[in-house]
Amino acid sequence: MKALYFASIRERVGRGEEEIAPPESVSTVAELIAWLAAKDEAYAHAFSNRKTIRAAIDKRHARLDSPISSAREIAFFPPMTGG
Amino acid sequence: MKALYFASIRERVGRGEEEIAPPESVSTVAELIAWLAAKDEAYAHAFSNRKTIRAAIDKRHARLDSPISSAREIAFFPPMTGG
Amino acid sequence: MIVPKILLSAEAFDAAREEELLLAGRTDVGALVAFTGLARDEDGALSALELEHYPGMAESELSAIAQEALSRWPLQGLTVIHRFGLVRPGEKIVLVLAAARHRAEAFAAAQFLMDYLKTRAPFWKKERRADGRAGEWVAAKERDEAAAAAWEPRVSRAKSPR
Amino acid sequence: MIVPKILLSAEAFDAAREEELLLAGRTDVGALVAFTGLARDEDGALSALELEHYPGMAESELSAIAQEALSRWPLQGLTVIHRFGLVRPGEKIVLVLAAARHRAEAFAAAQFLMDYLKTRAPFWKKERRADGRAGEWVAAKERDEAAAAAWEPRVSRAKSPR
Repeated sequence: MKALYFASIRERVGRGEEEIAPPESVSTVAELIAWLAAKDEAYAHAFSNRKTIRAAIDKRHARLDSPISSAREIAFFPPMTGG
Repeated sequence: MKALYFASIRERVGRGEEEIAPPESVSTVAELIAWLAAKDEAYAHAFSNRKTIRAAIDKRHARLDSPISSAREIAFFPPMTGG
Repeated sequence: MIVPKILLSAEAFDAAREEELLLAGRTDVGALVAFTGLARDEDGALSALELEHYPGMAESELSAIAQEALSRWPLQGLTVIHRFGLVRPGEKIVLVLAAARHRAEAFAAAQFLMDYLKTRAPFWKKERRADGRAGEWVAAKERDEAAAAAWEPRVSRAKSPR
Repeated sequence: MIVPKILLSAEAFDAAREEELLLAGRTDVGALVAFTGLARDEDGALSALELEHYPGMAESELSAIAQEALSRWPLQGLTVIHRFGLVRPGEKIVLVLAAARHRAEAFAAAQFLMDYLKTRAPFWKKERRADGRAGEWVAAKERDEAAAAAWEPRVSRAKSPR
């Protein structure tokens, strides 16, 4: 699946998007965040403050317990500050 | 003192303004309304629905019990419908 | 100190121009709420509205309401324009512009201003009918009184020492 | 049926033109509320805001919020325009136009739209400092979350059957 990163998370990860292939045991957004955070220092830093991480699955807001099995695109970003 | 009439009250009285000279016993807005209503049929009609009559003394909103002794100009009008 | 702009106009006014004037050269305004009230034709029944007003009191009452808004919220600019005379369907009757750093204050001030204007500013609308029959005076609405009353507690306190 | 106008723009937009488009030829609109959000320079500290967005989701989320507003209030027109990219102090970031017969609905819809947009539309602001030092990402505000949450009960009910 495709992972997208925005704003401060994008800057910390060091890229805006990438293909990821989490193992099947990773079934929810929260588990995917934990899996990404374990990749390296940069990801650990990007995903350090779990409470401020928002996610979207296929361009719709998702929750930490949302299943990711059918997702083609998962985005991670901090709380929004538009308007 | 000068009396001003607006909107439906103006139409019923038949004029927009006039000089009036109520007796000294007429000391409040409510008493002035009663005095005006007793003048003739047109005034009686104009001031028939006391609950919907608003008054202003010298261009400031007044109440039924507001004293009129120092008023130079008293206006009567229905509830406002601007905006 | 903010000086509100209060204007009565017998002619159509340029709302976009008023917004430009209020924002010109400023980089501290974060939120602008503009309320525009327009004349409706009620499905073609009306050809116009005649707006009667109490000259002198209309201006002073709008100024008093504007000052009350400024005392309640930290505004950066405030404009109130109201038509009088004949207003055709689709034309603007009233414009309120409220500028502030943040949106909550701008929204609250604009709503407060309209709620008070509706019940306190001496204007009266009479319908002019498209079929030529005599038009009626527009009736005041209970809900306008209720909307204004909802802002009252603060006013009562502010008024009592005077 | 009202089709809301949703637009993302990399360039400055013409708010007055948008209002004209929304009102053109209409004589049934009684109230128009326009909210404009502008970039502030924070007393000269900022030279610009960089607005990052999630292409695709930004449009669809704004559309979803607009549809929710249309389902809650009897609106006659609804326009939402949001900038992305570099926005200079004094420039407009967002415009919401809500038209209705009466003002209560127009005010409520515009406020709802902004409260939801702030917390749900995928945009992020980064400050560009005038002194050339690294700018910070703008922090989300507790009060924006609270403002959005205040509209929630109705949403929860609306969402549950889906």
